[in-house]
Amino acid sequence: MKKSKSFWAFLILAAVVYVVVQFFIGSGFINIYYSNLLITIAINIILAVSLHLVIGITGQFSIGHAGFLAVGAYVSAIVTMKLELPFILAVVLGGVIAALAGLIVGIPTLRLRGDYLAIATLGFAEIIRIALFNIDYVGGAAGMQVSHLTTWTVTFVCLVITILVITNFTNSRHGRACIAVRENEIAADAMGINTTYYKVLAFAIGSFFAGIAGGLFSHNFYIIQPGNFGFLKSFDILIFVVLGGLGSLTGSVISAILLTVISAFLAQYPETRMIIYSLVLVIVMLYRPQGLMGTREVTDLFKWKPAKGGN
Amino acid sequence: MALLEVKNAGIQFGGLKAVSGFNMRLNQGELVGLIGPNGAGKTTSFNLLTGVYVPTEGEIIFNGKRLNGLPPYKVTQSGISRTFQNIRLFSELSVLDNVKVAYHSLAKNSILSSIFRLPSHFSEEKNMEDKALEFLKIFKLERFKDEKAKNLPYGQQRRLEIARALAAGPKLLLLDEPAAGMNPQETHELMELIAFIREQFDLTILLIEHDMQLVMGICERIYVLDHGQLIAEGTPEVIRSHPKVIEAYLGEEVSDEHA
Amino acid sequence: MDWLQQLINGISLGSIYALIALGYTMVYGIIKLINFAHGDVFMVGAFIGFYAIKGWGLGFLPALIISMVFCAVFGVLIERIAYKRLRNATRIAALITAIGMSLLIEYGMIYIRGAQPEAYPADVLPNKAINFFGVHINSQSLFILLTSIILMIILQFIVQRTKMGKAMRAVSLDMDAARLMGISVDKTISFTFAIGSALAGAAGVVFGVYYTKIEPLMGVIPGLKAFVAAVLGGIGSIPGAMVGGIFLGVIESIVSAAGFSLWRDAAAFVILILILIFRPSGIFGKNTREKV
Amino acid sequence: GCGTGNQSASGGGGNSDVFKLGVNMELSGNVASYGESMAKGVEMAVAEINKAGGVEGKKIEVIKNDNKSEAAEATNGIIKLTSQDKVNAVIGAATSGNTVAQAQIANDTKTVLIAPGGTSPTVTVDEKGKVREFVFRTSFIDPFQGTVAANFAANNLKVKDAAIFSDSSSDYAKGLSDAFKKTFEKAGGKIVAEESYVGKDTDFRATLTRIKAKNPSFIFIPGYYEEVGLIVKQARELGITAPLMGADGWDSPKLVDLAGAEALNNTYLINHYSTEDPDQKVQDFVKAFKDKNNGDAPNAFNALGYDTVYFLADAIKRAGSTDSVKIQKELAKTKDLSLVTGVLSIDKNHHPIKSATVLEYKDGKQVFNSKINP
Amino acid sequence: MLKVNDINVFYGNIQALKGISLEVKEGEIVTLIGANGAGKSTLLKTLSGLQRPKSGTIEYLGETISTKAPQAIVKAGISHVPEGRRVFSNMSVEENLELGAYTRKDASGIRKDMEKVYELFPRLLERRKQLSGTLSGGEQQMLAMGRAIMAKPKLLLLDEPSMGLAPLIVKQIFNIIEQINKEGTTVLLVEQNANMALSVADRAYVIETGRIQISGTAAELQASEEIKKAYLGGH
Ligand SMILES: Nc1ncnc2c1ncn2[C@@H]1O[C@H](COP(=O)(O)OP(=O)(O)OP(=O)(O)O)[C@@H](O)[C@H]1O
Ligand SMILES: Nc1ncnc2c1ncn2[C@@H]1O[C@H](COP(=O)(O)OP(=O)(O)OP(=O)(O)O)[C@@H](O)[C@H]1O
Ligand SMILES: [Mg+2]
Ligand SMILES: [Mg+2]
Repeated sequence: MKKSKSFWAFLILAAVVYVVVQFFIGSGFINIYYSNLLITIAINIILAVSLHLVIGITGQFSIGHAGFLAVGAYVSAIVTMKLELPFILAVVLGGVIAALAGLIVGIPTLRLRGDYLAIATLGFAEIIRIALFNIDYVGGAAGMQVSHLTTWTVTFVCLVITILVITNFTNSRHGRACIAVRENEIAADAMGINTTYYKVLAFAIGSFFAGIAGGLFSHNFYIIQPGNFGFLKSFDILIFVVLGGLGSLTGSVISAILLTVISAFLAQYPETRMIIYSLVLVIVMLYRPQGLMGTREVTDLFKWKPAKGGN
Repeated sequence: MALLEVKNAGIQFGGLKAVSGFNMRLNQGELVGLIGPNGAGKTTSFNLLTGVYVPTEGEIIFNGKRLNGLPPYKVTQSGISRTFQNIRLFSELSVLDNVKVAYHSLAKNSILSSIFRLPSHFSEEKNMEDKALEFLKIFKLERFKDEKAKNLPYGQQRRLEIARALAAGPKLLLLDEPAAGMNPQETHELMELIAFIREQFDLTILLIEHDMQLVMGICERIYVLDHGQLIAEGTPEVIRSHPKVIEAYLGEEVSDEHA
Repeated sequence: MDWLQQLINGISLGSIYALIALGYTMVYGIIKLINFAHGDVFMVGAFIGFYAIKGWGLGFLPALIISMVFCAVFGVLIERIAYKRLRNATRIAALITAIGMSLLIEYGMIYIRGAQPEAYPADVLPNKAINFFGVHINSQSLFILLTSIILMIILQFIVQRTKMGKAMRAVSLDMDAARLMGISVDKTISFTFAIGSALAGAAGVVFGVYYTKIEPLMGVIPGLKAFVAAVLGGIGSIPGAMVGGIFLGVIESIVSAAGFSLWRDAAAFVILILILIFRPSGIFGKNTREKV
Repeated sequence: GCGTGNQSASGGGGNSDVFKLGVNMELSGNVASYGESMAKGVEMAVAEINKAGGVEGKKIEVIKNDNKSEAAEATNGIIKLTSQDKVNAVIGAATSGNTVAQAQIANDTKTVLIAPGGTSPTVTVDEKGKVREFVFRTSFIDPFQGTVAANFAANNLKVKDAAIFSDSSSDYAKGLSDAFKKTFEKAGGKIVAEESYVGKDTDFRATLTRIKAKNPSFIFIPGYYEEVGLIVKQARELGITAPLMGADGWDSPKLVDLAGAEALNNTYLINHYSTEDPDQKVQDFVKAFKDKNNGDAPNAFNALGYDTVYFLADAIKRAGSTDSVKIQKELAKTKDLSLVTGVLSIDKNHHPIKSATVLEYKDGKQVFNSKINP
Repeated sequence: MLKVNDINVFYGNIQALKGISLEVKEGEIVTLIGANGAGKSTLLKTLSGLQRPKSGTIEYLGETISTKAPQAIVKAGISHVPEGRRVFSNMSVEENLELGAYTRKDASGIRKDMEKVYELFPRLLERRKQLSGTLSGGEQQMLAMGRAIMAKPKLLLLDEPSMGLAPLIVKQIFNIIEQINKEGTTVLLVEQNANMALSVADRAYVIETGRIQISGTAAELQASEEIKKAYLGGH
């Protein structure tokens, strides 16, 4: 029952955040720069949370998430720009096709483990990127020009849905099955859990939301090119998840926010930007290898804890 | 009718015949031991029974159903569950959640019901929680229920693993060296626990163990493997004095050593 | 005759991958870390060699040695600073650190000297085209192939036969148990990084001589390819790295030769994935399925 | 990060005493070396102009933004420059895609955006054929160079068959090769092989071997010097002796280092200018650049970045104001402006009209071959 | 020979050893018994340098070793056979034995000791070239002990050598322990199997949740009712 209480708390909090931000945007208090930054942050959170489900919850070491972002971005761009269908439909279709791509990628590769899985997922993402590169219909290297349709409202709704779905999934027997796979695949199997099914499922759900993020992404930035979805992009998403703390959803959210803001802030110092960014990365990992939040959630911090067991 | 029937089962790894021509019959409600020297193929035969390995020969019939080639999770769902020689708990999960996981395949609510938080989600979750707590009580683990499994003392971890295996609702329970790393006193308590759960849950139990006190003390029948082959089968008395078993496994003076 | 030419093209490309992959595989073998910074050590090696040749007017061999020594020290430093603390952390934390180090080296280099490329002088090594029934074999490519084969043999010898090699293998299998044998784990890991990085440095110089162009981001793609090569061959295996590298080079050449040069990298990845699916630990890798 | 305080009041507005020039370039990431080169040119020009008193009595202040060679970051960058830094104009980016990513915002916020390198026609004209009012560029557009190359091959070199080997990862090369193909075929030539490579590659031997098998008597290689240098070298090593030709992407002193002087014999390139050009403007630029960069000669990207600032400064001067609407009007009217990279006029599509120079490499030196007017 | 004075050992915040003191004299077999998680393995790890005591000292042959690195401790003559055997699974039996002698330089001495190990464990001779990961549990235990003997230790630390082994093998292992001891090696033996351990040991310590509870000669402990009840499963 406590779960459902936090569910409503979350919804109310989300509504409040939305109303406040919307008010500030409407009143011009938040200018286009900040509202755009908010949208970018929200998209990054969606990406982080979707990968969190795959890596943090299910323990599948996927480092090719940008591939699904690309699928979502391109599919949705095709839907609005070529088929001239509504934006919302485009975003949803982007997610659905990305989820399909997730299935296609996941079924053969999720038999692999650890680093082998990592390199295979990275390979798949590269294959997707190279394919886009070679398809003239979507503009090849030059990319596709996309109308600006992404709004704060749509992005925020998508963000809330993503977090809700993934939290609800995680806090259910299905999510527990995924965690069991992460903790010990052999034992999970022996407990009657169809491990392949759950791995692929988590992968597909993760890809779905990456695809949603893709739709929002492409309609926020005027042009998409295959080059934007290389492995460095995948690493960026991976970094959100790991830096936040593997297994902690709020951790991924926090680190997605922090890193997006830091990165935006550093853009004006081009000479040292990447040096600072990489130093932050290395130093955080050296001094907090478990990530900012470890496996805990922010909500845990507020819970009264019996005196037992420190951190 | 036998609950489990293994006919001529075997498996080969490369050139090595880890188990071959293995025959076994377990009747409903029996408590049977499986012993043999290290590397004899005991754990491997458990792996054959539970679908971790697919037998390269022979067949396994459980409850009238052929198990060959079924993946482990289906074997578990059809009523065989196990513990592992090297403990395999979900170490980051709480003790309670460890047991809840085992209920997974007994619950019915769909993914969508969980995502949309439909009533069936709540009722199934509640049901799982209640049952899991019941189990923890039986195993005297309820005071640890929110502790991470990895923080439990070793002996409790072994118990939790058995609790978890039971929660999956098996008819046949396979225990792989449940007493390993326990001192004689703890082993003794474990024996009582095994006897108790057999009664309570109407189980059939097959266990691997090197601790002869335990094996001889509670098993009704014993199978002995050596080099992947069955060398003896019978009651503890028969096994204790079986020359082949003494030669391969027990060593000379075991019969006159009393604890 | 074309296919023969293409095969030769592929082998010389592959030998460079192999040279980088050897270091990758060694480091991975011992601490199971995908050392993304390896490609950047390769880049640094290329630049050191360049400055040695162009700035100090040294010949190929001294430049090679200077670069190898520098990279060895550099590699050890990276390990000491960034990876050592993380030995007991999760693999993924170490991976992120490696990504961070990689970016740091790349952009540190750009900060120091800018992003523009540099060209190795053309006359470092004799470059005679040997014409063999219409097939052009570049004397340099023969040289590269030879270098990587020799280095592979030396490495294989070190790892399999010497005491240090045994210590390396022991550390890679079980660090604590290795300590109990009286092996200094830190020294052994440093030694491995030194060798792996020296190899990367050598690859950098050889690359510079063969391909002329070097730039601060030059390590990214070859680094990734070399990693793919190492995985193809079975990561951790020294002959595997060699075979994986050559194999990858030849595949890329064949795909390009067939007119699909734009799909070349995709083809490489497809083959990688297929191999992983059917031989999950690569061509030479041991199948280390967890024993239940 | 930056506080969300209300900066709109203090952010500079229209009439401060500096002219804020945003530079939204590829300063890290894949094509950082091009963006960096252009930024270098921009800064050099700005320093000169400031030394001479600035524009309309205002010093130019450069505010750089790194777009990481990514379109999304380019959009974020121009949003930041226009809404946070309140720049008066923006220069960027090196590639067409990253310029397109900024174009809409520039237009919406009525901020002049000039691309030193975005050579695709779509930079200044949107997909519906409408001119983006506030967007300009300094370099000539792709089709023009492709046409020039084809005509040169067909008329001057009198070749009948040609191969194209282009950089598929850049829309620049794609635009050039399309135009080349069209013109060359119209002139009665035959394209015997069309191959491409991926930017950042280093080994082109496999594809070159394929091209060699077709035995073309001319190879057109639109692309950037970083790869072209290696392509030329490897082509010669494989025994390809046919004349090779490229466009302004070739221009860099590094090309000679990369390919080797000998390999470059019998190759041609189209360029905005030649560092060998005795023209005073050019020589001053080359000298000044060398002084600043310990002897390194400028490449085409440096020159384009440099010219872009003068292109802008000229319009400001004519407008007599730093008001961006006025600047925009004057930019559009630019005619026969003499710059390092040639004499520039702007047409109704905001495409620059510039004459092109065909140069030939002889023993590592660019030698003037012919001048081609649009 | 070995003197442990009041050591405290922590894993992060968890204190595993709380003021442990004990002594091992030259030529003895001393056994350490206690339940799971009592801290037996931790104590051995601390002795061999894998774990550092936060306070307290360890003296060995009159020298303080509690600050030394494991390799120095091995050189000084302490060999540790860790819990769970920890053989180098991808290496052959022979290579494992060679690694045991890693700190030694006397090639002929090493060869002689190798022969001695093969004599003690003829099974290992048969399997010289086999990868040790494919050995059975008992064989691995023999290998682990053989590997430790290769370091020519004066003091051998054994952590639960009987764990998971068949009764026959357990007996063999204990015979070998006695034999090694007779040949002059001092042994500190950690065991769950208290019956067996006490039957070969001279003296024993009982350790409970990080503290020494009882100590005495093996015979005394074997006779104690309390011990019988708690550790020997007497009923
Ligand atoms: N996956 C595998 N690949 C290769 N060989 C295997 C594999 N699994 C088991 N074996 C081999 O099969 C034989 C039987 O092993 P198993 O683990 O069944 O022994 P066991 O009887 O359980 O011994 P113990 O009492 O020591 O646990 C051993 O020789 C083992 O090395
Ligand atoms: N690496 C570790 N990190 C944290 N705690 C540890 C670690 N190793 C051991 N402990 C804890 O220290 C205590 C002592 O453990 P130790 O392994 O020394 O016990 P033991 O007596 O050897 O038990 P066993 O019979 O199970 O081998 C236990 O509470 C254990 O949980
Ligand atoms: Mg077993
Ligand atoms: Mg222990």
